[in-house]
Amino acid sequence: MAVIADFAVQGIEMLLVLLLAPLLTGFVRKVKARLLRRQGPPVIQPYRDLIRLMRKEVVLAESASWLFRVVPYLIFAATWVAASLVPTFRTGLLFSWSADLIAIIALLGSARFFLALAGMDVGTSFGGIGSSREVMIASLAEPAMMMIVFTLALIAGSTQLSTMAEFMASPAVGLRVSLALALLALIMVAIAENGRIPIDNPATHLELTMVHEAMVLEYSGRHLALIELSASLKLVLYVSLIACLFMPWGLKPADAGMPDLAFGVAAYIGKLALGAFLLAVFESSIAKMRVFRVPEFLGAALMLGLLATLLRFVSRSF
Amino acid sequence: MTLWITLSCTAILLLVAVFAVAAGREAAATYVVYGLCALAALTSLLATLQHLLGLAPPAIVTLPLGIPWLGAHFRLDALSAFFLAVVDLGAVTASIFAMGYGRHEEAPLRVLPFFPAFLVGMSLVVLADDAFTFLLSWEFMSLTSWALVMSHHRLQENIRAGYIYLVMASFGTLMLLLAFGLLAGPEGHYTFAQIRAAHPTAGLAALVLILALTGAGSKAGLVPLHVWLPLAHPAAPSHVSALMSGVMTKIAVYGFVRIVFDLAGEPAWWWSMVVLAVGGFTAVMGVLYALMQHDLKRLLAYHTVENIGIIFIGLGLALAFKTYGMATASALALTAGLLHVFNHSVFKSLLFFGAGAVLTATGERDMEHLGGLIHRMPQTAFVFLVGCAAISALPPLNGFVSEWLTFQAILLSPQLPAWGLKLLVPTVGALLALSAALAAACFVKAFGVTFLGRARTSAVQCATEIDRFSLAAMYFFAALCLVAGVLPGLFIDALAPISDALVGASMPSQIGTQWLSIVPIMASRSSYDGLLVFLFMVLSGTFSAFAIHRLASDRLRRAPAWDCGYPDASPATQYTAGSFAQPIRRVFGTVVFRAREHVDMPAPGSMQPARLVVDLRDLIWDALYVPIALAVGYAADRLNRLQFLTIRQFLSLVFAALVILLLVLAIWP
Amino acid sequence: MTGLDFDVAHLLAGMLVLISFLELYQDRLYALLNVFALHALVLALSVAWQAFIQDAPHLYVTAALALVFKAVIIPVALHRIIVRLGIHREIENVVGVGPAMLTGMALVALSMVVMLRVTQEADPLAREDLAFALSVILLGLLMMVTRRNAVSQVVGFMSLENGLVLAATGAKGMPLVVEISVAFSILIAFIVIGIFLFRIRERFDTVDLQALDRFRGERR
Amino acid sequence: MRADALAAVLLIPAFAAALLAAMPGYRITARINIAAALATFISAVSLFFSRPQPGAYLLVDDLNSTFIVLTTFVGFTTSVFSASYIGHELETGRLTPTFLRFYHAMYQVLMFAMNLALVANNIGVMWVAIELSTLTTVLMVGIYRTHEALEAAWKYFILGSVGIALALFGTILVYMAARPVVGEGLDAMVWTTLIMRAGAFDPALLNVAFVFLLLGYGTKVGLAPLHAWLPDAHAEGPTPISAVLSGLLLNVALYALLRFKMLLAVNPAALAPGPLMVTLGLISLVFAAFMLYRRRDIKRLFAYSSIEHMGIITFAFGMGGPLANFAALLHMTMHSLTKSAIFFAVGHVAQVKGTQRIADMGGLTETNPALGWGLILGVVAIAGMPPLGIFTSEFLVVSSTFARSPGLAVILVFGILVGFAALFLRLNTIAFGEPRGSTAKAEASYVPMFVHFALVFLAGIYIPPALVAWFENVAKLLG
Repeated sequence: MAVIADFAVQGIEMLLVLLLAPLLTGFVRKVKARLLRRQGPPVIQPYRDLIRLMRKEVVLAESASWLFRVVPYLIFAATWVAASLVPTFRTGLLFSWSADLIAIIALLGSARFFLALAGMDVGTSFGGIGSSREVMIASLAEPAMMMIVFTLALIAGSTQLSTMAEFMASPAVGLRVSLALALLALIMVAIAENGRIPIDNPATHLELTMVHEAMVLEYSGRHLALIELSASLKLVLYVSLIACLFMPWGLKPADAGMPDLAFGVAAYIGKLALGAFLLAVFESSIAKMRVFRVPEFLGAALMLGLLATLLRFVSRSF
Repeated sequence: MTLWITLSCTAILLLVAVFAVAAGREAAATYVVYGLCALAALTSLLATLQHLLGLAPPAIVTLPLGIPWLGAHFRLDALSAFFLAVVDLGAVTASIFAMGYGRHEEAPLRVLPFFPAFLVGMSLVVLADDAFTFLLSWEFMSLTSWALVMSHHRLQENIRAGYIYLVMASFGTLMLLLAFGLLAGPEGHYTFAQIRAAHPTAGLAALVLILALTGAGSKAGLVPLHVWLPLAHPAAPSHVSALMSGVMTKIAVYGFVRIVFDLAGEPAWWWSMVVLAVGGFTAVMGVLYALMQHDLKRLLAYHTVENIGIIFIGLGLALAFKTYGMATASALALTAGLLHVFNHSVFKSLLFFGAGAVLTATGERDMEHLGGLIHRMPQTAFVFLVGCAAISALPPLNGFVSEWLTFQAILLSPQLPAWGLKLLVPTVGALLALSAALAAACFVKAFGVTFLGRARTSAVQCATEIDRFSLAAMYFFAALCLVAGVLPGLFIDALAPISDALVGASMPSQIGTQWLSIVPIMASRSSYDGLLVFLFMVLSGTFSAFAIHRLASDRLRRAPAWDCGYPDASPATQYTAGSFAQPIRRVFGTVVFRAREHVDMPAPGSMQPARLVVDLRDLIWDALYVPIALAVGYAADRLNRLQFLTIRQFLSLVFAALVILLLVLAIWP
Repeated sequence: MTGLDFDVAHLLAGMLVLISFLELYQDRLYALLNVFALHALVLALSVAWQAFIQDAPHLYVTAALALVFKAVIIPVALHRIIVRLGIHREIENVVGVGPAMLTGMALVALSMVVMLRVTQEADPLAREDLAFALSVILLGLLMMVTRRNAVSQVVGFMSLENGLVLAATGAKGMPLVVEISVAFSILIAFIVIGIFLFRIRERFDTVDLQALDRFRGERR
Repeated sequence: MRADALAAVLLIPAFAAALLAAMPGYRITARINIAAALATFISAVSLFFSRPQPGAYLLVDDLNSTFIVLTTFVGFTTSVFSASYIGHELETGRLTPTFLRFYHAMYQVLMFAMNLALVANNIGVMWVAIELSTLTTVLMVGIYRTHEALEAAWKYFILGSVGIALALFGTILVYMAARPVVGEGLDAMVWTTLIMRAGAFDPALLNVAFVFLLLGYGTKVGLAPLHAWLPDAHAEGPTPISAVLSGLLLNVALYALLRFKMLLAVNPAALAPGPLMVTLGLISLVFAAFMLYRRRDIKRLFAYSSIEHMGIITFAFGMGGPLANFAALLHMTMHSLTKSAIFFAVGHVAQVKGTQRIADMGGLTETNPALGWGLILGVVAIAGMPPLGIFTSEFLVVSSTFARSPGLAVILVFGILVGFAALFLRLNTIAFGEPRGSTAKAEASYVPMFVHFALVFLAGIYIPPALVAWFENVAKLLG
């Protein structure tokens, strides 16, 4: 019985992130538009786009191989699994032990791996540009992320997200320098990973600046839909990751009852909204940087992460 | 009993080598020789596995060979059984691969006899139980592999590769010889049993560690002793490259483990720091070198260097924990390292097989001349992709598991009392993460440029799929990558006796855990379930595909590439390996390789194309090896003048010697 | 033995050393050959004396050998060669006579030191004798080293052998095998040198070793 | 019967020499040469089974029994090789029949001299024998009568006879040292008596004696800086002689040196000969190793490698101790087998390519596979790689040394490594790459070469117990 309930919760959680993802993207767009004094598309516009794309036929380049057609599903699967393993409104999910934070990062890594391959598959110069820039960014962002994980794991004594979240909620945490550094680094990494300004601009097709868009340039129809969906899933994942690690309030334990869970969901949605808002504000307040300044940005993140890891030993909270 | 079986297998292999000398010219020889190799290796593999999984006690055999009063001692314990299994697994698959691949060999007599001998050398190193037998097999291994490297001797670069390889190999052997000299003492207690019994002093043990690190490291390819590796591995025929990269470097790891963990006595506090630092440095340097490479096989060879670094990080951690008596943590780190030994041997061999297939199909090793092979050789492309994903440590494949375990071990570092280690280990962790990310980048490049995109040369357009034997070998290893990725628990449990023997503890048994997940310490701390992740991905992928095709559209139309509206450009406009690596080269290369790019533009109106020239410098080579070569040359020139003296001058040399000796006598107390 | 025996033996041995110095001093080939003949003569005398005081008759043979071969035949033959090959008469030294002499002194001192370290049990005659013999040997070597001309080098070698004979005869009761071998060796040495001079004459105009050295080992 | 075997070892070569000197005709003389060498070898082997009592002049004991058999064996194989080699020389006209007759006679004289030096129980006789061997080899080195040959022979002759003279002086000194103890006359030169009484000898005199013997016989061993004659003599003489020189004569000289080292080892008051030998050995090793790099002539290359190995052996004997001594003895045996085999190969290579310049050879494994791989095998063996005998000895030397005096071992390893690199640098040019020079097929018998390699390989895997027992006894005596 309990198992079935757990299954149910896990399923709800998966569906929740899946459904919320386009909404979040749309919300960010909306807020940005408003900040720019524009009307902007409605919040549910991404849903419409996705459905439209799904319905369209796929126009496949002649030089595309089977890999090109498999990749969207792979990316979607990997991202979705990763996203569904992050505690959103409740810790101790049924399958949370099946992969810890490192594994989640690795899952995202494999998604990126195949996306970059897809970018090179058709054999156009744009795809190449996108892939090479993407892997360059990743090669710095992933270690930075790893350092953040180290910091948190060393503090929480675990890489298991549920355990970490519970620990972060407990008073044992206190206020630490390394945590602050880690948060800063995490935000920087999140921005880079999701291809937001100032690293990349999701809404441009300007060859000199684009990274992600250049990779998916040849995609169309349902493939493109899946890729867009996984992109917004990724955004949700990162926001909820930051949420569950640094704003663990309202995160319900495994044995919580229905009303608690409902409250938890509400809190979670609130956090998402807050994150999206902050993101929008941040994005519309700064300009995109040149591609070759990105390494400095991410190098800074990496250094921050390493610093956080090392400072962890000196910054005890009690 | 098992030991007898394995020994007789090596004897059979020796006979096969002799047979190959005799009958190498016949056409069928290739099949016969490699077939026999596969059979012998398979027998030995089964026997070894039965010994390893059956938790059999160590078996000992002494033959009246070698040094007369010593005899040749052989011992099969858990450690050697594991490495022997790695050797035999590689041997079986390589032999099967070669049954197809070897037919393209133009001078089979230069390969066939040495291949079985090479296998013999590797197996005997693992089985040896006294210093003499160990070094004899070790050097024999180097010798035979050198002969294999020289098999395509008409290319001057291969000769150079073989030369550097052999010199470095004998350097390593001499270092190990010195180490064993120390351990054996002046009376020459050469058997490992005696060495274990004798407890060396701290200073002695320290010297042994350094010698073992240089000796085994030069064979394993630790930076800066790696220079021979990227030259020699590509030069050999691909199935041999696979063995050298996938297996022989592991033999070097075995040597290091055997000496440092088993023979050299109690580790001192700084040992682990040295090993960790070297390992981290090696990992990052290896992958950076690889990123700058356009030669497919050389790129793979540099990745061997990287992975050896990762393995040594694991060993260093194990050493650190062992020093402070944290047995379980040490067991975790050691298991991580050894598991990576196995994993790397699998996917690196697989990748070299793939490279060999590409080489036979197109005759090209330079990626800049390849591209679009996924259309011509889809199956090779698939297995190669699996290998790339595995070596890039992507879940749910095996490479990820060992790296994950290593990370888990790193996360135990705060429990270490020593502050130096507390700070060093996370830094090494950062290096590990960096190298992992860069490796992924590098294999996007390798696979993307080689197999994806459009064909860059005509050589690719007429490429055809490789033969069945080769494909079988590659599929087998690809499957193994997946199995070891989704069911790591089985492999971890198999390694338990080793860590029990070496560090006095082992990881908790992984078989009992729910859903076959692996739990290094405790479930609340960290756990990973490759099987479940795999199932999840398969399910959600198929589910989404099914749903979309059903509910939405599954229509599809072929059309020219969009490419932002530019009409179809020539394949030359694709991103090349060089251009792909450019961003990373700008980030790291300017420091590490003094990378400089300069464009020389033709004069206005002239027709020749503008060129982008990138020059990289191998600082390690320039700083370390060039000076040595120059010094030797200088000394040789100076001394060579003595060849051209007159008789009278020679006489005066004799005269001087006499007078000096008499003076010595005169002033002798 | 009586003091007289000892003194005479000592005197002769000393004279040998002195004559070696004379050889070092010479700068004309003919004169060198004469001095060498004298060297051999004194050697013969000392050997004879040894034979007398040890009343070992077989040593007279050695003395005779030394007298005939070294004091007469070899100098004459070398004279012939010089004339036949028309070798220019004066000797090119590598180092000047002065330094050569000084080095010689040092060598004699060295040999004295080395030999006198020998404990007193060994009978004094033998000791002194060996000391002188050693100095003669060293001087002979010095001569070979400091002379460029083949003939003078051969002479140097001969005087070295003289030193050996001196030592051998000084060794009381040493079996005949040694003298024979010494004489034998001198003979062979001379013959072979003769052959070589002859062969060399076929090909070169001079016996100056530098002509040989021109075709040294590795052609470069 | 007993004494006969020993006598045969000496008399067969002597009579054969006289016979060959008298006989014309190439084929028949070559056959007789082989037959005589074979007979000598057989009678030497019979010494294994019945060892005669040591007499006043002759002696067979643990130390020399092995070397006698080794010498006669290599002498036999070399005569087989020389038969095919000299035939080619006649065709090319480098040798005339008269000189050939002379050559064969001299070959047997050389055999006689070396056997005599080995079995001599009298240090005077030993000296005579070694001098005889010197003179014969001088004549054979000069046999081609080219500028270079004459010069090499001349150089060899001068340096050799000076060395001989020094050795004689040393011998006299030993007698002088022995006389007060043993008494006048023959006994004071009989080695077996000397070794028994040596404890009471005057140490100072022994020291001086050893210095002279070290330099005298050391010249023949080819230790730097006394080595000058060796490379040229090897390079310019006929190749069989190079093989015998490297494989046997150096050993014989070293053997003589060992006898006297044993004398000093018995006498506690005498200075330990170890340091002297270690120094000379290391100098020779490192020097020769560096000299290998600039060699253009293949025979000179391997001549220098002989110097290198003599250095290693001398070093090992200098280190002393059961392990090092055993290793050194083993190394002597292995080196003479390997090096002579290498010279067999080199001789054929030089005949095939018509030159000795390394630069003019190339791709040998392509043009003459058997020859090329034979040469590779030889270099691999001489470079001390398993599973060949020299690896065993080098293993023992290095490992036993490092535990005792690391500094020396480091120099040793350095020298070995430098020499190793040099040898393979040259081997690459000779054996691999695009074929260069003439690609004629060699009509030659590879049997001697591969027989040697088989033995060396066997010794790398398994050493017969009898040999071990002898070597261990000797190692004890050597201290």
